[in-house]
Amino acid sequence: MSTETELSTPTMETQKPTVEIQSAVIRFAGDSGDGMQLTGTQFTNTTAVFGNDISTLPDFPAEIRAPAGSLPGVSGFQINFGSQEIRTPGDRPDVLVAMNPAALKVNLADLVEGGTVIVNEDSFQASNLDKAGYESNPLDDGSLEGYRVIRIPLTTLTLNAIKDTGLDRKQGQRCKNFFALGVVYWMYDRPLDHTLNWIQSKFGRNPAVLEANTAALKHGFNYAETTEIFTTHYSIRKASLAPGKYRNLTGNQAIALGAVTAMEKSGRELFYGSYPITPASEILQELSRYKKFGVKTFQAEDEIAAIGAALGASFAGGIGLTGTSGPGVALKGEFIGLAVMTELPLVIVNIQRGGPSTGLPTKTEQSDLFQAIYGRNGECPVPVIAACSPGDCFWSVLEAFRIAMKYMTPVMLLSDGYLANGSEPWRIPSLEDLPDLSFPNATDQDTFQPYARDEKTLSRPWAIPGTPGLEHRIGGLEKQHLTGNVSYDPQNHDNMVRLRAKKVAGIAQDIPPTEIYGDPEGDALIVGWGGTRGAITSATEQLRAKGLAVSSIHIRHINPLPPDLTDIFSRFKKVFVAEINLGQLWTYLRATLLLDSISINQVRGKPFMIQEIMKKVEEQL
Amino acid sequence: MSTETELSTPTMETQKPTVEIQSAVIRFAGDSGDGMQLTGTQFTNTTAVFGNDISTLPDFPAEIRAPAGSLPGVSGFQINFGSQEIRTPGDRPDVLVAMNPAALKVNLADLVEGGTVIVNEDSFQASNLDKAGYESNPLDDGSLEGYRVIRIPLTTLTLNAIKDTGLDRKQGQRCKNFFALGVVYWMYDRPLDHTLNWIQSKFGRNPAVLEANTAALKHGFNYAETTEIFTTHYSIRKASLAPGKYRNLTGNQAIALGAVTAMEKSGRELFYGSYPITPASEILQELSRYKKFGVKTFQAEDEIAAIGAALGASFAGGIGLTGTSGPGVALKGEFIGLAVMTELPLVIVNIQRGGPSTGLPTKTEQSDLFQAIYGRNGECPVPVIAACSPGDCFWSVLEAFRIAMKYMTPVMLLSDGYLANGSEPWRIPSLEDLPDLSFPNATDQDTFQPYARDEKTLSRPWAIPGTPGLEHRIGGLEKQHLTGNVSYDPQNHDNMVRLRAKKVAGIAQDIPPTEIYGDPEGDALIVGWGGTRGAITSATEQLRAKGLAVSSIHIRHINPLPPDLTDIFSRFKKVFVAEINLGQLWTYLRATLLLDSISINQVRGKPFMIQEIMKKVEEQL
Amino acid sequence: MKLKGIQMTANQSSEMIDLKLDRKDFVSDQEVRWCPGCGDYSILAQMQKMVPNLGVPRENFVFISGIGCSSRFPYYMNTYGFHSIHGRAPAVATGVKLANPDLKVFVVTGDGDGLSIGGNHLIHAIRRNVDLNIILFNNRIYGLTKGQFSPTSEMGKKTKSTPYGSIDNPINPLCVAIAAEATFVARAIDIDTKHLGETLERAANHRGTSFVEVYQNCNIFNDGAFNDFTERTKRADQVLYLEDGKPMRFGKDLEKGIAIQGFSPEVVEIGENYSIEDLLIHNESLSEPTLAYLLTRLHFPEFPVPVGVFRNVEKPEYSDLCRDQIHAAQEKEGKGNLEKLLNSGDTWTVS
Amino acid sequence: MKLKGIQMTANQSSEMIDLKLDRKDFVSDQEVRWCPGCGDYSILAQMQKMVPNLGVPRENFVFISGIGCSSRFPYYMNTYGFHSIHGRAPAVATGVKLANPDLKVFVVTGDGDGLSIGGNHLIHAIRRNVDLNIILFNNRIYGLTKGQFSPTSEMGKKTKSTPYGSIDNPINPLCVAIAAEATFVARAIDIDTKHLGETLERAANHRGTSFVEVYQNCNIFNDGAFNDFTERTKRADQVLYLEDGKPMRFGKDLEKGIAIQGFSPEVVEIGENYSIEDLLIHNESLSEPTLAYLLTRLHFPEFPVPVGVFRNVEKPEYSDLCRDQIHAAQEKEGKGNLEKLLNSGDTWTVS
Ligand SMILES: Cc1ncc(C[n+]2csc(CCOP(=O)(O)OP(=O)(O)O)c2C)c(N)n1
Ligand SMILES: Cc1ncc(C[n+]2csc(CCOP(=O)(O)OP(=O)(O)O)c2C)c(N)n1
Ligand code: SF4
Ligand code: SF4
Ligand SMILES: [Mg+2]
Ligand SMILES: [Mg+2]
Repeated sequence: MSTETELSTPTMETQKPTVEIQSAVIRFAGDSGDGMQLTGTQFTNTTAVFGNDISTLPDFPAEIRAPAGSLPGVSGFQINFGSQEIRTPGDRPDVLVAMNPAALKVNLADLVEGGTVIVNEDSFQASNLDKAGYESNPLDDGSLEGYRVIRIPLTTLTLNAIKDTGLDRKQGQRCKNFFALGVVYWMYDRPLDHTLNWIQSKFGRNPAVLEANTAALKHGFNYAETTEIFTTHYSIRKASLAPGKYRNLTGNQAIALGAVTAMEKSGRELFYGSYPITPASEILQELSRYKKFGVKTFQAEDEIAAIGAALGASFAGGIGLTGTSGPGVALKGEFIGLAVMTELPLVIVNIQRGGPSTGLPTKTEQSDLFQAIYGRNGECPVPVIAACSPGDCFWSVLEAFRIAMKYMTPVMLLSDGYLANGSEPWRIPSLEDLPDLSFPNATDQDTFQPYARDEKTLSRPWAIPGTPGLEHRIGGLEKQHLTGNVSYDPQNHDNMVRLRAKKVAGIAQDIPPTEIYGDPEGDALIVGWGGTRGAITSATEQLRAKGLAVSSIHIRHINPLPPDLTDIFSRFKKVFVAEINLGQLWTYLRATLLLDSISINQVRGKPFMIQEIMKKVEEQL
Repeated sequence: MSTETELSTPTMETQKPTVEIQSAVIRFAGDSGDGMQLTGTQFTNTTAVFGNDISTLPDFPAEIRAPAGSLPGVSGFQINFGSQEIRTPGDRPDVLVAMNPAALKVNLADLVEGGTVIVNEDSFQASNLDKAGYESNPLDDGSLEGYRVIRIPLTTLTLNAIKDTGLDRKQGQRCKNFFALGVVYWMYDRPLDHTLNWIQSKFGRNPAVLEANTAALKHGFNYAETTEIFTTHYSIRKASLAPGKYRNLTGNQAIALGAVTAMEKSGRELFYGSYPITPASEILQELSRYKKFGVKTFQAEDEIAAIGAALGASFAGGIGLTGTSGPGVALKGEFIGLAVMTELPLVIVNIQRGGPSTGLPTKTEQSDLFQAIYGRNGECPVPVIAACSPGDCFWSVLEAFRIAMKYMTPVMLLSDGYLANGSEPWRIPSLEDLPDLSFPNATDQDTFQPYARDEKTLSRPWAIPGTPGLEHRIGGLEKQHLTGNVSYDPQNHDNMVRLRAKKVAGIAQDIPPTEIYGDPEGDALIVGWGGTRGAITSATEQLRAKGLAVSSIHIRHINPLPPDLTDIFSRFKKVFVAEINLGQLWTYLRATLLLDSISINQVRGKPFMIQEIMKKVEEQL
Repeated sequence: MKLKGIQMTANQSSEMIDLKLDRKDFVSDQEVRWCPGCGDYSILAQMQKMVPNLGVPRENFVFISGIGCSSRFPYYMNTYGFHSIHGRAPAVATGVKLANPDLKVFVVTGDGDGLSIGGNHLIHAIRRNVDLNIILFNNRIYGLTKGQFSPTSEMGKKTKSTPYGSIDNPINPLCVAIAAEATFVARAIDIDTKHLGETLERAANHRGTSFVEVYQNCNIFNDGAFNDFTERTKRADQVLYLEDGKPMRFGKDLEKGIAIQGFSPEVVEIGENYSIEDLLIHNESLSEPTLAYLLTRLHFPEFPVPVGVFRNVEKPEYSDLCRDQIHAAQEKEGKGNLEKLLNSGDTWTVS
Repeated sequence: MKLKGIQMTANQSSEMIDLKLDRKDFVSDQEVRWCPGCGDYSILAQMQKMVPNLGVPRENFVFISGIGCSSRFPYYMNTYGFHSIHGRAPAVATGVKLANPDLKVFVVTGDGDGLSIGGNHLIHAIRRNVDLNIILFNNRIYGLTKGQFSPTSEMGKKTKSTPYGSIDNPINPLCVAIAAEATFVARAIDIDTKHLGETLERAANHRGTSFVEVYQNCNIFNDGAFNDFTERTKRADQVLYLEDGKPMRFGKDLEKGIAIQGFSPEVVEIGENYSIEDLLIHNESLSEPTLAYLLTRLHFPEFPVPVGVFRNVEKPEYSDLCRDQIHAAQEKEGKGNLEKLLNSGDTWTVS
């Protein structure tokens, strides 16, 4: 830590009273240039290490940097943290930190009634108000009545705090997010050391910036402690998470970790072919850092080449992985078909975002389910699974590889923008807890037939180039059963189409019984998939707390579906299917199980609010 | 006609007795180099002009030219013709013309019991038998017992017939298909003049070939008349088709004609962007001949560019059309999404073929229905319609353009390999019978808003570049209601997603009541879509003839579905859905209407046999 | 096939008319959303300033783009515009131009959009010589997706997706354009505004595909990528302004030049050993593009960076050829008659 | 980034060992299904004859293709093979090579497969210098889809899809390869079998992407496309066989040659006005490709058609770079440890 600073490190023993609460939701919002994602991440990590359960939701604009002060330029980061299980980033923030008028304008409506707004008073001058479309200053015109408004001249105070560091005004101003963070740390009784360490390691080579950020953070904390604005601060006990070692992970980080794990557990080299696209790019960026593991990453010229190279790598004996979002999957369909025909292991990750077309590229959505299940020419069955929380992305990618290798098939893994960027504490598994990944390795020259099948899994053998005596040719034309030669025989085609379908349907044998949250029977069952699990479970919990006979299940295996669903559905009077689209799982369940259910849906580029789900269910009970 | 020939043109008054029959099915089969497609087409046209109803099924190999004499090199052409309504190319041929052993081997199993085989005796020597995998000569080893076998030394006779024309043996041999055609013309009492005229116009500039083909045809006819092999020939009366002028059309020709018609009836220029692919290439080839109509055809660098250019043309005020088959559609998904977001009129034709992947490129299948309805990222509704006979392709493309322009939307039109290459007599409509195609043309500068909507259709206005004062920008990002500006507003997105869905759902208002073949209620309803109509209707007819209470309907509008389906289904005890895939419409009807029905399916790259459908229905009644 | 020469089109003849348009007529009502300091602003400004000079009515302009920071360009031009999908703008633009050859069609693309996912469409538009004005904003980075390397990024470059340095050999956009038989190829620099404006104008006046690479600074993810030669003080010594028919000279006092030895260009000082006569003379309109190709191979810092028009030749334009073919068919065969068409082929009547 | 020189790989060092493979070891059990007389047969025969010379064990060969008549090639080679999808073979091959750099990877493609739908993948594989041997069968037509024009078809060509003649300017595959920074570029003729075999062998021995265009007759849909210069009797006068370090001579008695005037090549007669010393000397390994580029511009019938190796230079190979980067990281940082990785970052323990 910088020795030049003369500030004393604040201790946790402050003078003001502390009120204990169970959880809180904070949203940091400001201009894209204000560093809100960084601020949010710092708060998250501090809170995670402190021991609370957390869930986060970053929310950033599609433009790199919209004009400063404009509404489209607002960037936000929400965190829900508490001493009990936290499953969503929170419906509505208790505290809104608004660095400028635009941030206030965009976010105020979400704040709980009576919530706290912390604003950077300095930024509420005419030009900014104008850019945000305010006709008068909301700090003065009474429009914030009903909220607790804390006006802090953040810019001025920050500039004061850093005046000895040698930074000029422009550079100095940039530290105001740390000042704000200091204030919020005080409010929630968080230690500063995690962030101080981070500043140290990040800016170690730039002493002036190091010192300035350190000073801003500490001054912020001290300002809150000293001034009269704040009377109490809040403490939130550590959460009672399952014992173990934890770290905080976003969904995309989890996918990268899971993929490296799959490589280590299968002994096959990981090849990641990808083309940058929001919100999947971080997977490429993460994996490209794991050179020492021997991970090969390939930034291809487009999504087609990305999956093509991954499939080539699988043919050559690696495990091919390709990640993208919906528009990228649109380009990969033809290659997925080839992977189905050639029966090679391949995992395709779709980090769903708002569609159709370019849609809302930085927002979350669950509207690529149809595409995942049905979006190819011909009878082209592909197993589909969906991750349900940031940390679960790790387990899902392992499961995807397990299926891909055991059944020799491409597998589609669905995540979404919310999971990808959101984070939660993740219990680090020990290596022994991880499944081994096995595959039907062809070795015997004498008996080898490229399209002979394992009796149980129906998978064909994987014969890897470089193996003497197993030379063979595959491709996209229909294959003759056993030999794998090209065959135009009508009956063979009919057989092969059914065999491929049967192989994928047979994966159901591996699916564990569906876990039911709540009682195994009742008045209503809420069904979900993907990133909505937290919201659905919380809604169920709260509905049950009201005395309603509601349970919920979350479907991870989408194709094939778990075999026990029909049985479960039959035990509930009504079934609700909640999802962020116009009812795609709902439709699919009708199609596959003839299930008559009620769709709960919204397509606003945002996760569900718990209240939304509750309301829809209550209306119909 | 050549004056040098000394043969007399055979007259229709032959000496042998004539037996009148109602219909017959003939299959011409030979090596790819034997000209079987040409032979079949000649027979078809002669028969069509003669006045029978007909239906044809060409069937050719995926290889350009597999090794001469090999099984994969066999090319076939089947025609069903009769004096009553003919709806399919026939389940099984009554007569098989086999030009070599391979053709016999591949096709014999399809022949009706007791059917006639006409073989080119000359080709049954060791080398050819070997290539076809015969261990002994089937003409001699008794394996053709149960058939009427007519052995003709076609090669020898043809060489005799053409010896005065100056052609050498190799060239001369090529005429043997005309000799065979002459024989079959005699058998079915057909006039030669249509084919003679054709030979004349085709080979007019090459007198030796002209004369040789003419001679071969006439000699064939005379041979049949003269020799003792044939005792009777058959006559089939003219069919009682609806009055009008007719021509014979394949499905792909019909699409081209329909597209030109759409252009003339809408007053908008037709732009066809495509990339060659089986079985859609003929549409490009046909349309490229219509320069004098002002049709613009663009052979793009790939399917993506093809649809991109078509969409660009639509933006610029033309009517964009793009055609391909399943693997091509796989590449067009992203652009279809853009068309949905920009709400421009565009028709995408998919001539379905055997899948998945490259699959069986020259065979027919109906397995791209899922892709058509669901195969895009995001909530991306696209109207889907399907043509149900070769001639209906004309009407379907008109309907597709009608919807595309009225509702400002991309439309997917499904055809298949069977419709594309098969043909039937088509009643030529008079211009007045054709619908006018209208569209919401933006003209008024003062009120123009790019995303304002017509109240009834919900379509936005088409503002065409070059129009002063209507300058505006569109694209793939979510649009603000009315203004069309980019909008990241959550609620606007939800609204727009629902508006687009509602617009497409609203097309149902235009769908006429579903026609029921048979009674409006009963024990069983067979439901079909696309190219299976003929087989389903015939099966229904024959089941009814057996006294079963079976009816059938055929769905042309697939998204949205006709509004009266649920009502119709409720009037039948059982509903069957027959299709050439693993049950895609069946699944879709479950999903949309919660319909519990029975799937009849096969995936053999071939149309249904009437018997197949009948058997499946009877089993369950 | 007979290829007709280039025709006077509606656009070209209207150049005579003063349409009284000026820069602000081309400023749309949309707020510009690039990062402050981004090189894109300057290109936009030059474009808005230049287009009124073309004598084309505003409603005949269409700007088409793919996806990327640069591809948001059409929103800011008060013309018809289409922000399409990633890499595919040349395809959309080809359709627009073929459907209505009277439109003045611009394509705005980036180094990722145009050379990575869209490389093939670019090449094919160029080889067909469709009358498009393609402006490729080359910032040697993926801006919109926040900083991955692009096909023009230097080997060894550390970016978000290559923390150990890129191992991909970069591609030279102008080489590719020339290999695709481009009829007009040029290069300009975002901050050299006057030259940029002139280059854009010359490109716009070329009938056929014109391809302009603009070095554009992305001050967020690849700041200063071109500073070594684009900074005002360095330009004279590090940039070679190509001028048709003129010897290739550069330097503050034009004291240096490019000479050639066999196929190897070299930088020479004019003075004792070399005179102006020894220098290469630029010739834009050589029918064979070898000289233009050679110029694209002058790499900084061994050579100054050539900017300006590398190649500018006349060849039949695609939408003209398409239209001509239709007219020729109509002249020869008569205009199409639908009734006749429907009734063509072998027909028979049932009564 | 440090780029290591080209390494001796398993393949290269095994060249010393005689694996006792011969032609028939590379003939698969699949019946060859091209039209009788198709030029593809000859290329297949030369390939089967050549590969045993490479000293590579049979199981290390992989043939990858797209879709087209030519793309059925892998079925006939008794090696590992992948008949992928249209245009995408270079992408698949790149994945194969990266996953296992010891494999000897061939890409077989056609003028449609490689230059139309697949043009971009081709360029990007070439610019990365992935060790692929790309053989492009150029028959100037789409064979498999029965006769539409291709990107190499001549302007004005009448085909099934252009009954009034094509209006598309053809593309020159070698120009495109060179523009994509190719390290090895060659051309051969299907029926000039000896030269074809030699060219394929040189290509196969190049580490990095080698790109060979083979003029291939499609006797069904474009018969005789190259007859004017490929027929045995015409070759001496109409074909220029490039030989490294040698003057460019041709003609029955080598009486003609190629000289250069400025940037314009010309055909000269050796004799009174010109001597052999005046002729251009071929040099495959110039680091700048301008000469190779110029040679690709020699068009028949003004010039003889150059065949042989146009360019052959050494540059770091992609899969080597990829492997080296991994090794360097492992040397510097130690091999990856999964347990450590999972436990990295900020962690805390709940007990
Ligand atoms: C099919 C598809 N793949 C990927 C993306 C993500 N994407 C958007 S822009 C872009 C690259 C932008 O780079 P460039 O073209 O150089 O433009 P710049 O932002 O630098 O101006 C990428 C990869 C996308 N929108 N669509
Ligand atoms: C996505 C897709 N589009 C189109 C096709 C149809 N197709 C197959 S091969 C081919 C072109 C073949 O031409 P070329 O590459 O020159 O090979 P050739 O047959 O001449 O050897 C086309 C268009 C396809 N198989 N897949
Ligand atoms: S990210 Fe770079 S290219 Fe994009 S707007 Fe910002 S400065 Fe410009
Ligand atoms: S169509 Fe042409 S290229 Fe294809 S196999 Fe036949 S001759 Fe060869
Ligand atoms: Mg860029
Ligand atoms: Mg070809």
